Amino acid sequence: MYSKVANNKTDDRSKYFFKLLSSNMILFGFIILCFILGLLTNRFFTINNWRNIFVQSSTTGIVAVGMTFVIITGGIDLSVGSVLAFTAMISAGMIRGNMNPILAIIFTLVFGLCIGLINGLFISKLKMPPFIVTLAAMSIARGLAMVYSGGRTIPIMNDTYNFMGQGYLFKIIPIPIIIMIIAFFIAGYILKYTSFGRKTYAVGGNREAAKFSGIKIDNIEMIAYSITGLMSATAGIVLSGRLGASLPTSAEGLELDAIGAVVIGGASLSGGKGTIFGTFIGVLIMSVLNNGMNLLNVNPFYQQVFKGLIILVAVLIDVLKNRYKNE
Amino acid sequence: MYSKVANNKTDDRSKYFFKLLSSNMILFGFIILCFILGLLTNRFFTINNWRNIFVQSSTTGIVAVGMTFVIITGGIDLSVGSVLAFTAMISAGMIRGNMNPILAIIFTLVFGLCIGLINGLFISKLKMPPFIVTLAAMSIARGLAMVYSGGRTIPIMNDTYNFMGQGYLFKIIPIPIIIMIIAFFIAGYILKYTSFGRKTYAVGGNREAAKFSGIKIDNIEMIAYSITGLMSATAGIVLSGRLGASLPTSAEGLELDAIGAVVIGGASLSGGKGTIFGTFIGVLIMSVLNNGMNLLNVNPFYQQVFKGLIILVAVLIDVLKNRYKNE
Amino acid sequence: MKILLNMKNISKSFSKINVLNNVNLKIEEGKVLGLLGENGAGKSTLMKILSGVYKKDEGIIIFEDKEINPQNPKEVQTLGISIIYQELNLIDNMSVAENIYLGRWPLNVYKKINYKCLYENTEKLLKENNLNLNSKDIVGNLSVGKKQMVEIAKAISFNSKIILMDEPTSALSNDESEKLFNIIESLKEKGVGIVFISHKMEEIYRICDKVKVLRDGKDMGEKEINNVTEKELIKMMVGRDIEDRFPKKNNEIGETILEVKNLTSKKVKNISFNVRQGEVFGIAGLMGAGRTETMRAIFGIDKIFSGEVYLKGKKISIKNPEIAIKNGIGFVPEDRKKEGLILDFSVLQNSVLAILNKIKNIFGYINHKEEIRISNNIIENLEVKTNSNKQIIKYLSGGNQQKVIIGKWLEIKPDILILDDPTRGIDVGTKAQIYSLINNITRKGKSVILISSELPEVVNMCDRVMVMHEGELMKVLNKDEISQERIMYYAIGKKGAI
Amino acid sequence: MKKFITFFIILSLSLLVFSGNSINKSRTIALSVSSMNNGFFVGLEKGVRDRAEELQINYVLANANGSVMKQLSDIEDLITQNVDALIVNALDGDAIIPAVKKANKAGIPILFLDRGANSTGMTCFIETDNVAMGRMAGEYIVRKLIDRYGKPIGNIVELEGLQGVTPTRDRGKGFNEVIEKYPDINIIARQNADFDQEKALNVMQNILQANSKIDAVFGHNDDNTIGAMSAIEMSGRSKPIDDKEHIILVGIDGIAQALYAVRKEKIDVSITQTVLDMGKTAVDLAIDKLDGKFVPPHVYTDFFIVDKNNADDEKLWGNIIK
Ligand SMILES: Nc1ncnc2c1ncn2[C@@H]1O[C@H](COP(=O)(O)OP(=O)(O)OP(=O)(O)O)[C@@H](O)[C@H]1O
Ligand SMILES: Nc1ncnc2c1ncn2[C@@H]1O[C@H](COP(=O)(O)OP(=O)(O)OP(=O)(O)O)[C@@H](O)[C@H]1O
Ligand SMILES: [Mg+2]
Ligand SMILES: [Mg+2]
Repeated sequence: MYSKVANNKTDDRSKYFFKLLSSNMILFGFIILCFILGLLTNRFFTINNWRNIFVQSSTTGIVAVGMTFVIITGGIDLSVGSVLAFTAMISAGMIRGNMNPILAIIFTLVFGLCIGLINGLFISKLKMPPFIVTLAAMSIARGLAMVYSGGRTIPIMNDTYNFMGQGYLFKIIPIPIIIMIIAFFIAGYILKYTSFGRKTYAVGGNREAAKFSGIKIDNIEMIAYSITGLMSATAGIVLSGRLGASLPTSAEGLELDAIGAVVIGGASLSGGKGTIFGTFIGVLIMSVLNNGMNLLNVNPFYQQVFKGLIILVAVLIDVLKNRYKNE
Repeated sequence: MYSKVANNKTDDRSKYFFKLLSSNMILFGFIILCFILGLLTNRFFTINNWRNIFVQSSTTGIVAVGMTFVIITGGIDLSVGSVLAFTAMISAGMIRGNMNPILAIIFTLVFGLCIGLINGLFISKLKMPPFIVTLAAMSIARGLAMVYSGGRTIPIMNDTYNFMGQGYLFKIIPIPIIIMIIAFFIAGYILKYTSFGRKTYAVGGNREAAKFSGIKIDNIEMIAYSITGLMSATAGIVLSGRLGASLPTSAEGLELDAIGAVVIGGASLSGGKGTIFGTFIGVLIMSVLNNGMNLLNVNPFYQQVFKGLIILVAVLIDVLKNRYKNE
Repeated sequence: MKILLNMKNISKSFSKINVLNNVNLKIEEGKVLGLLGENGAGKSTLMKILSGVYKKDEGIIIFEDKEINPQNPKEVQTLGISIIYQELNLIDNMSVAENIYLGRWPLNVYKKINYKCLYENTEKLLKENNLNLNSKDIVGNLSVGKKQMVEIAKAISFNSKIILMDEPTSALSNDESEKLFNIIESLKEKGVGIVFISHKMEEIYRICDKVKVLRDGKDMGEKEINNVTEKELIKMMVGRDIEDRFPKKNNEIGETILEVKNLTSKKVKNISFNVRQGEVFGIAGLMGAGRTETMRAIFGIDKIFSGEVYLKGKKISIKNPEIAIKNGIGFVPEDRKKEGLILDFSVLQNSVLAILNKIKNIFGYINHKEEIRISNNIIENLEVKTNSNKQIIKYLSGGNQQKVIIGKWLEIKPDILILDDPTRGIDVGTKAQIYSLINNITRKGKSVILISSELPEVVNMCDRVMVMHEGELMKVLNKDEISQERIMYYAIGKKGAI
Repeated sequence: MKKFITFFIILSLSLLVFSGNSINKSRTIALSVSSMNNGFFVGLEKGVRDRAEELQINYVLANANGSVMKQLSDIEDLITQNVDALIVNALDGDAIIPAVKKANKAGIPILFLDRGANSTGMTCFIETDNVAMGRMAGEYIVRKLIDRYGKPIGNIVELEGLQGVTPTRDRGKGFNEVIEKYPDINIIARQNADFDQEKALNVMQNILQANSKIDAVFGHNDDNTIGAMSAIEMSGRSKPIDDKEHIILVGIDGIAQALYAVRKEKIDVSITQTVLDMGKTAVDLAIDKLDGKFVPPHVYTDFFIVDKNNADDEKLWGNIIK
């Protein structure tokens, strides 16, 4: 049975929103979370606070964009945090060596892409398990970041470079937000509308069938891991710009946050599923949680407990609703 | 083609060994690794050193036993490290409260099992993604460990309890080794020879088929996660006994080590594959690597780099050989 | 005659779309009931309701005079009803024996699986039913046909009172089907009631006692098989007459387009043949003859160890399917679930998967209008039964899934289209449709390579037939040499002329 | 005869000299460090290594990388290697006790650096008094608040370090001991920032959002304080150091980045430890122990406030290790 044609545009729009909500309960969970936080503290719904939330999402968000591609192919990338630290370290080194900051940024991005490509080569050409390859890469990149820095923080005293983390567009929108939003838009576009995006889903959905349809699985995988490498390097530049320094310990444990965000957003680790919009909500849920608990000055020991519980509940809403639909 | 019947027993045995080697290249990689380390330092092949290696494997090893079950069902358990810390904290609390140590140990094991069971319930009954459930559990259990201890280490001054970590059987074999070996044997037996074990493979191999054959997937999953919880608690007792203290920060990042060991041992994160023997070798590879690099006094920064590289090579041997076999 | 099971007024809808509407079904002791209907008529759904996979919306099921309400497969199994599902449900990493007794392995007193007993039981079961399987083989390494035999053995092993068989023969060759019929006959003697679903009319007449026909989820009534002609049955199913099961061909055969010389791969040795323009080139052989493997090698999926492939006289090296597609070769694979479909994709997304590179612009943007056009085209031309092109393909009936796959390959407009058992699980009406499609292709001077296990299909459709046996080419038969006898003669490995 | 005696004296002297050297050359000192991912630990290690090189002693390093399990394993492996003395920078005072016992049993002297063991059996414990540093930070802030308001009132933020480790506990303890004495000084937010700059930055941003009036921030180490500093700058609430609304920033350790910020007047002070000296002292005491000399059981090393007046001092470890 098909629904009748809507009478007018506003009706249409509200229906669209309703459909979005009901098809995406995680968004619903997110809105409820925000609502509750808004009730608990009037500082929550302020422009300033949301600017904070978005800026604080930027590192995980940018990395999660890359992770979405990899997870849709059915893979995983554990090396993101280490690659972030390593690339940020390299760029800090170049800045210290008085390299032109723009050049340094470009070089760093290319460098991150190459690390991702190497991961992808091992995984697609040598058919090694992504978990192992990226676990090894995680260890290696972190080690190299340590070796390169001697375990020390490298301060970055370059305003152009630090603009990437601390600057503003039109004096109000922080650059990290801009970069994150652009990344989400481009990735969303690619996944939804392009041939590469469709192939990414196909590879994760059914490798054999994708192969029979003339899709070069190897290439798709290599590109997916390269994107993740590139995004890690981007996040590295943003983070080190924000801190005005590169730390060898940057972004430890980021992999779990990023994967978590992607999976909360509805992707499945067995591949073929997931959306950029879902990832975006997943990232925001995490940031809003941290932010809200800071605003409420929740005892730090309990913060972890609440964080776990709320993630559980948010995903539970999603799961129960899908269940209900299928009955 | 079947090999001819061997003439005598020794021949048979050497053939068996050879078959084991060629069917299990990761074992081959492990032996080569040991061989090289033996050449590089004569302290490597001493009883004392191997006792160290095994004791050092015990925590990861015991947890990896549980993880093997979960991974074979196609799941994952990120909460092991936190559950270890939390259960060890509870048992330290009970010891401090002058509870009988045997009772405390039993209670702790049951407690760990229950945490695993709760994970399992969420995953099997509510059909939530294992990654999310155990990520949440990881956060919650760690938080509770912090809350319970107020962020402090709780020393354990009870010889019976600490015997679990520091004691010896016949004055030569450390108890942690005994516990680990027993765990490996029982788990190996279960997976290979019992109906539950084979059902575990069936669930991971093809859920639909398992369901259509009347296998109660829910139960298998619940038991698998309960086993992991139980093993985490066991490892918690061994570790806290070894350290004579429970730390709220114990075993951070253990999940990646344990999963890594299982996957290095040949399991696949998509389920249906993996053996206890493989996991055992996986665990040993990691410990031997750490031990060997310590003995060789490798610069700690480079240790991470080498560790990554060697894991990569070890698994590569396995992968290439399978590839060769299939051509 | 004793009625074992009675389904009354069964109705079922999926997300408001009615799939079964007041259907009745009686299973009698020692009788075989044929269940007929077009693709998507609701046959499998009815069986799945009975086996506890789906829950019925309305109606009652009476089994042995008691009403039952199946909730899960296990419950139904214990009642004594077993089922062979339309799609394979096996654990690839386990042995044949372990699969047959999945979850019901014999245990010794220590709860240890008694493997000796397991393998003995299996050997016995296989022998008794004359099934040619090795109990210790790993199922993942078997061909589809053999896997199907495992499913059959499994269904029998329950010693059930009722066995439901949802297209058990679609992956079997005549030989193996005949074995299954022998098994069914002995089951009948034991008083087992059987439901048998098939799209092959010969089989229905060969084995069934009664037939029940479904059309669009509606009950079209039951007939004694002896009182009804094939034509009448088809009319009940389709609602109209089908003139010719094999439509007339009028193709002109031209130059050689594909030439294969001494091809050797993992599973096949020294294969040489050529395919000409406008020709239907058949490949026949028993299960495991290596027909699929030959085509996999040509399509760039398996590695070619030695030998050459010439396309339009030019030597080409096809390293992967993409190159094959670029060279105008299409391939409808034999295992649709594993190799043909992305189950979570919609009909639309599956339709354009092989043609993505042609409908995107330089930025990789997929032309959405074109997508819609192509998928609607397929739905219309092949009469795919789906509520829209947005429907997720896993919810289509098996036959309709197959139509989408064929449609997807027709859309790349191939010079050579390889069809590996394309009519498996396809209803009579659609089969005729597919045959006309094949004729359409050849009429335009394009070529078709048709792998088939159905001899009538081979005899009627092919211009030449290559017969294979255990990875080797036995004989290429010309048009005037093609006969069922000759094909079988070479297929079982005999040499020389007859 | 005389010649013979001279020859004998020279011979024995040279033997003495050589043997002195060769004693040291055949000696091996091992350092087990809790982690090496922070300037502080890098400084400790450098202090030990430089002194060992100076004395021509073999030197072995193991990095526990934040894991108590690995630290115990490391020490077991070092005992297997028969090192002559162990210097340990313990991750946890209780969890290290079995290692102490093992070293004692093997007869290897075990000295502790910066973080000790909660047991007997330590040959010596060289540390900076964390409680005292926390207290010093508290007193500094109180003094500044009195300067500003004429009496001890104000709102303070405490950014805690990694949960569950000694420095976090002890610094917090010393700090709060002082603050609790002034009922009108409120700790309006106490959040943990894991000794991590990014975390500190995010947490502080949120705290700034929640609180419109903040007078001072105490970071449990310099990373926390630097993160807080960045957050304040980004929020546009950073004021010159002598401004009434300036948020007073105090950190601990004296790492290079903090000294730089002190010079730029972006943070007020860092309480520096004398990290290199700590390492050097540990080696000297280990040698003393091996030579059979007296070694005191507990040695406190120096700490002091670095503000813009002395931030340029080249002898500060933070200016040596960059
Ligand atoms: N799980 C499901 N969700 C939605 N629709 C479904 C589902 N399963 C089946 N259908 C729809 O129900 C109808 C009947 O399907 P069914 O599989 O019973 O057909 P069938 O008679 O077995 O056909 P075939 O001969 O092709 O196997 C089809 O139109 C199909 O699209
Ligand atoms: N993955 C595999 N590993 C090992 N052997 C295999 C594998 N796949 C197929 N085989 C074997 O290869 C042979 C040929 O395969 P297959 O049965 O697909 O040939 P076919 O002629 O296409 O038969 P059909 O299409 O009728 O099933 C068979 O003996 C089969 O058992
Ligand atoms: Mg069907
Ligand atoms: Mg085939």
